[in-house]
Amino acid sequence: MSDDVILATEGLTKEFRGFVAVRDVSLRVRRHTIHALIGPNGAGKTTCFNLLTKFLVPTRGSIHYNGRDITRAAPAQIARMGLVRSFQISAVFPHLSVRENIRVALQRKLGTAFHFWRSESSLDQLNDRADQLADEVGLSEYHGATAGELPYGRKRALEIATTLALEPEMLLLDEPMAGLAHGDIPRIAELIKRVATNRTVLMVEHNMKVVADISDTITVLQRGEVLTEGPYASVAEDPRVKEAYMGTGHG
Amino acid sequence: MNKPIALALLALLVVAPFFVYPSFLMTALCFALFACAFNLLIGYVGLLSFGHAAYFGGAAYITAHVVKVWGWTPELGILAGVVVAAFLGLIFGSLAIRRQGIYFAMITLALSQMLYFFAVQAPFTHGEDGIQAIPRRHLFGLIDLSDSLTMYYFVAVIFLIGFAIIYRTIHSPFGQILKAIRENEPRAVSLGYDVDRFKLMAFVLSTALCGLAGGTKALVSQIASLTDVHWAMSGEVVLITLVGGIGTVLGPVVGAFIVIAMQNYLAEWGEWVLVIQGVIFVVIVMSLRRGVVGELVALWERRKPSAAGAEAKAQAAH
Amino acid sequence: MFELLGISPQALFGQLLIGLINGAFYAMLSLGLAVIFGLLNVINFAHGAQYMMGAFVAWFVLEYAGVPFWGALIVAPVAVAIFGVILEQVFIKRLYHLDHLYGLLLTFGFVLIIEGLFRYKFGSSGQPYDNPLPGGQNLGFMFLPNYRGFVVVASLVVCLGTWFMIEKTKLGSYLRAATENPTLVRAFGINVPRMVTLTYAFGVGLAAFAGVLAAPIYQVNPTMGSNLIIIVFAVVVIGGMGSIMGSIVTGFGLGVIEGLTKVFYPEASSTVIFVIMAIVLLIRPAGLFGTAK
Amino acid sequence: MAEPLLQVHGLQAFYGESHILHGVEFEIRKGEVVTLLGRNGVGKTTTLKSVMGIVGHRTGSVKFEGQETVSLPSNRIARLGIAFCPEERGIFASLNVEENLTLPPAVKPGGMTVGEIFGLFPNLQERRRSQGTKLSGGEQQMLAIGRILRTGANLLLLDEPTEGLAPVIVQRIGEVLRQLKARGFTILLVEQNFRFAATVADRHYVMEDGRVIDHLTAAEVAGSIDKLNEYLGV
Amino acid sequence: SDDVVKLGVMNDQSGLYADITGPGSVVAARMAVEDFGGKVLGKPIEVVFADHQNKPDIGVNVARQWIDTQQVDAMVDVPTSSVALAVQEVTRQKNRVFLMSGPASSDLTGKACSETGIHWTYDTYALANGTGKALVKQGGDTWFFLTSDYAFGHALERDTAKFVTDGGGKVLGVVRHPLNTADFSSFLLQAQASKAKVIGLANAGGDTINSIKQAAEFGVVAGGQRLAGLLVFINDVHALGLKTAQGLVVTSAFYWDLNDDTRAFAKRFMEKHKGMVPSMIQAGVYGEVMHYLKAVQAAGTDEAKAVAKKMKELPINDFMTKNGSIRQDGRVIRNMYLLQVKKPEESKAKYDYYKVLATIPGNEAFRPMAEGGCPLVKG
Ligand SMILES: Nc1ncnc2c1ncn2[C@@H]1O[C@H](COP(=O)(O)OP(=O)(O)OP(=O)(O)O)[C@@H](O)[C@H]1O
Ligand SMILES: Nc1ncnc2c1ncn2[C@@H]1O[C@H](COP(=O)(O)OP(=O)(O)OP(=O)(O)O)[C@@H](O)[C@H]1O
Ligand SMILES: [Mg+2]
Ligand SMILES: [Mg+2]
Repeated sequence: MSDDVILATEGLTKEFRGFVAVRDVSLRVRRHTIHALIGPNGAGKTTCFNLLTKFLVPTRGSIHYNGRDITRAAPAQIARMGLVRSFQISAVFPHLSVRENIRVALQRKLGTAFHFWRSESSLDQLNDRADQLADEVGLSEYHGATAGELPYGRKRALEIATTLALEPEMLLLDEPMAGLAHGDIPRIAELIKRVATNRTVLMVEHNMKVVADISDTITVLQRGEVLTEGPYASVAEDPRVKEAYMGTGHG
Repeated sequence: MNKPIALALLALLVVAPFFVYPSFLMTALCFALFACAFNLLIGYVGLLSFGHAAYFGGAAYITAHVVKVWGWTPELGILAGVVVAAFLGLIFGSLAIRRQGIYFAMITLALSQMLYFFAVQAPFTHGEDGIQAIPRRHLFGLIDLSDSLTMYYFVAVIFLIGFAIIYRTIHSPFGQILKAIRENEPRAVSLGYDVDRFKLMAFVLSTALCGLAGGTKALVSQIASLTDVHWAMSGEVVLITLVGGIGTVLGPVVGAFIVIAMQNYLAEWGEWVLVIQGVIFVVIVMSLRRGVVGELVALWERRKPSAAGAEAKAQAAH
Repeated sequence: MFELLGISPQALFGQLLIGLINGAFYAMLSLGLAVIFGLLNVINFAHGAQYMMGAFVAWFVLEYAGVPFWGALIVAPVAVAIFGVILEQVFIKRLYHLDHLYGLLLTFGFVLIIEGLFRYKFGSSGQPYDNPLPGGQNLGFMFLPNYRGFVVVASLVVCLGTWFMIEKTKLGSYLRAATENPTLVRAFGINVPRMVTLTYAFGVGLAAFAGVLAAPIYQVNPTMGSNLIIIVFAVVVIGGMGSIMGSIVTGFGLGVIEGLTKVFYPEASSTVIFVIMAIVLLIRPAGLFGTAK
Repeated sequence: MAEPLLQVHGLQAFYGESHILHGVEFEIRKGEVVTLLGRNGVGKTTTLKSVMGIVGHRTGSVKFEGQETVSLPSNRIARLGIAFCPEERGIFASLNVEENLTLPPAVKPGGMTVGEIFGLFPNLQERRRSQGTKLSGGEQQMLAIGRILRTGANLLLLDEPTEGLAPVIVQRIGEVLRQLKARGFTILLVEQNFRFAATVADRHYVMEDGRVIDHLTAAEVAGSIDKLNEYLGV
Repeated sequence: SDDVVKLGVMNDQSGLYADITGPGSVVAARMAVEDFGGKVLGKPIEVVFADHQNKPDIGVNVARQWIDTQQVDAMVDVPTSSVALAVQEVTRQKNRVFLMSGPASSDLTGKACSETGIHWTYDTYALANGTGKALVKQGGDTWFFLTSDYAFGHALERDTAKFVTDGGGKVLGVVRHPLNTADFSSFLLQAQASKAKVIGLANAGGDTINSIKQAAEFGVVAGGQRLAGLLVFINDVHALGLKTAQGLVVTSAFYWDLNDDTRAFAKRFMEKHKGMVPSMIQAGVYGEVMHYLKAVQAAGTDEAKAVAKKMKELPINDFMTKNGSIRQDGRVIRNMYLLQVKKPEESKAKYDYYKVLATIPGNEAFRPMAEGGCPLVKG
């Protein structure tokens, strides 16, 4: 089971006017694992990420998701296929309440999104599920709060809750810990670990502690190419990784 | 909008023609509906269309033509107007929604100018003359609309229908998504919503309702002319909405009555009407951005908390 | 001699030249709009009105102060620019923190006021303005009025000058940076507010300059601006707000295209630009030179 | 003991309605590296912005080299010799890397040369011609820091400079800061990454709800880790 | 109807035609009322006015409100054919007299004629006829038309072309320009290329002025071609300046400097109206109001049909119309004049702009009633 691959790329390459940001990357993300993408700045992580989430079109190579070729699919399309991304800067609907935020995501499954003749109250059926999700990410006391006014860390949590509402098979997280205060980091890390039990997570992250704690597999990129891949222990020991990424006195 | 207010307004609508010159009321109602439709777009999707005259005037021409030349009954005539306006909206909309904010405004403006020039040249619109002396005929072939009181109630009903549609749209699942899109578009995309389709849908809804207003207006004033498709008309609907209050349910209606009344009573002032309208634009944009209704609501909200709180606010203000 | 749809090559050449001349006005106006929009994020709806004011000032100073055209070419833009500074300081400035659309609405209000007042004062049948460069050159394929020739040259100079200033100088990079993030640029020690004011003044001055150039050709008339401005909007959309060069090239280009339509299918000459706009939007939503935002 | 370069006293700051800083107090002496620590949203960034004069509205006293700046516009403040590197980096899309680097005008002599800066951040040299925002997150961060080293300002306000940087680069930044310190620059640093902060700073101020609630010297840090974790909510 | 006789002067108070109609027409109407004695059948005479901004919809609204709420007895002037056609419908519906001086369209006494509608001053047919026929007679036998591309322009072009060809002339080409075109250079280039002797301007207002102005710029007249403005007023010539307008040939019902009567009227008018010369339309307003009042007096009522009938019986004689008459279809018959704009050096005094090329007798100037297709005219 643990060996079946949910997301696979073949010779993925992205060039920007001659400059190769990602070169010939072949990833294998196994189902129900947390897969971290690390590497020095400018290694091509975000680009890679954007290729997977269709915010960029690859110059060469292919992407397969659950065996289906999604190389040319549109962002909204893959989202509907259960492959959902989170944003580097927290992405919530600031003037909606926490509950409404989550409902927006839940609503899609109702299939009434285009029903302008139907009453709003037809959405109340979603409230319980929404609150439940909010509780899951530790927003129990914030159900009614306006998203914009939440502290940064909470926004992150809300964003993840909203993402979960889509019941995605796979989550793509770009630097989920970026800008989080020390206090919040363990909570969010914990959260990610929890949601990953029956899902797959691919994340870009610089915080080595987090990466060490929660990721099953780590792929190290450098200058757009895969430097090495494996569990934290082995990767961390790799001298090239030390030299290129972690530097001395780390790990 | 709470019940008592709604009922009061309804009552007002019923008795009004016995106190006010009906043609004025009818015109005002048409523009009120026009503005509400426009407000659906700017107030709830955050798209400022500067070319809504195209759908209003376009429908006016169509209704005028089918009723006058083809002898259709009024309700069918208006329906034709609505359909054409919606169709126009579909075409123009699918072009315009590719861009946001100011670009959107300019594109809609330019597209509507295209229609304007078409109207100037197309034979069936009779260029400068416009389509004149449009008969009102019999509603469903039965009720004679040439009597101005009957016509008034016909217009009132149409207005209510349009208004109801808009109100419901705002408070529907669809409306929720629109809100979300306005708040954070990329996020909406990443949640799997094809935002362009939602915007287009809203756009077409809005234009269709403009068509409803335009078609009705053609029968009210019994003339469809270039004024209805000219960009100044697009500006006027913006003004109306701005005066009443963008994003408020009743704002456009109030705005319409204010602006139309102004135009009626300042008519002989000629170009001063423009100047005054301009001044109103400036004043509202500078200091009353919420519009009449918006400001009233805000006042109301401020009253609600305890008098002490209100005082404190007053203090803070000084 | 071979003929193209009944037009001799010579005639065609003449028409191209004419188109270029009209393009000059589109270019200057859309350029001003682009510069203002760039830094202030305000679509200056009053641009047409300010173009009209330029023409009127020129007429006015000639009528009442005997200032000739060449003087007006300086005086009018400066005068209108000063007017622009006042508008910016008193009104526009207060809207920067708001949605751009308010800027559009405000300036739209200005149009109504300015046009209304000018109509009231001067009526709309227009004022005569004598051609400062009468006569012309017989180019064989056409008779080119000296003045029209001058217009093309003058506007080319102005346009390219502006382009150079913005794309190639330090001041330009301040402008471009402030366009994106004024607060930060200011925090680097640059007096952004003044820069903004001057930019608006410059853009407005550009419009007025175009107005002065227009005075001898078209009659000086309160509505001369609003008839033009919407076409200029279309030009800007086609060119793509992004680039200065975009607005220049598009301006001249569309002038030519419009000119040709006037020959082959005159009825469409007023719509052709909007048709092109629609097509461009279909293919390149961000405009020909624009960078998608 | 050098005289204070920056004295902040009773600093209050507002974003429109919302009151963010409630009387912040701290001071920095010439040549010091000082950090502001604290959870998200306590007002660290706002403090920097208020010093720079780019918050909505502020009151209290901010003295730089003895001169009161609280009533000055930010461009004047910058000219006094204060430079700011924002949290969100603020790289300009319409300028290429080099233009970005040379944008801020030199306000005082003694700034680094473009060459030196490229020396510090080789990535930038490679990509000097490409559009500023096309850089990777980290590269942008480097650019944002490098940019203000040119101006010769003697007080640098750095908001989370190591954010999103690979450990190696973080170390490099650490070295840079030490070099700058050696060159006599004074640095006010906002950091989430306490491990990093500890390696470079002389003193730390801890913030909570728009106030400075504690102050530690580098020496005291070791002894009060628990208290710090408490503050930072670990 | 009620105890005042109310005249509603509706025209363009601020727009393109404000100078040739506008306040001046109101002045003319008031002069007429004054000269008549201010009272008719013992009832006071009142003049109200409004601005229709050249928009038919506004015109209709004003007309309706005037009649519904102010009991106006007669509409006066109403320039721009589009508005006049719309108002004609209202006055027909509500049975009011319609005294047209401003509008041009000959349809007003043709397809759209009305029992109570009097078309006083001029019409497109007369203009086309005068200019077209006369110029061909004078050797201008090859034409090129600059036509404003909408109903009015087409009509003007069609009518004129007819006279040109009837007179043995030839139409070498036509270019249709959109309404409100700013730049005519490319059209003028085509006109020049056509080598036609006469360039007919089948357009109005700003379009006419711009085309004339730019024609001068491109040396059209200097190049030996002639410009024929089909709808040009003395105020336009004033706005253009003689240097630009010289040589232009126009047809008009009135010129202030024709004879002592016209000069006398012009003098009085200018005193009352900021020293502006009366246009033919303003002069016409005076005449039609005066004639209307006479008719009311004679008919002993202000009921529209009766008054209109009376107006058609009484002969017209005033400073501008010598023994003119009103036809059954509402068309006023009077002499028209073919005028040419003087060269700057020929002009002695202010407003000394025209020399008279020919006088066109009324019976030739206007369209024969039979051809108009007015329903009121029974074989
Ligand atoms: N749109 C673009 N055009 C040109 N070059 C680009 C573009 N986007 C990224 N690059 C370049 O590609 C390389 C990889 O960028 P990317 O953002 O993927 O790096 P990263 O691994 O995310 O680094 P970081 O950890 O700093 O975010 C960088 O050198 C960057 O300059
Ligand atoms: N532009 C703004 N308008 C209104 N409130 C704001 C604005 N910027 C920040 N705030 C609020 O001010 C408070 C302090 O923000 P600030 O960015 O200074 O915190 P911080 O300590 O820098 O947090 P972080 O570690 O996330 O940078 C927060 O509650 C934040 O929500
Ligand atoms: Mg990245
Ligand atoms: Mg911060």
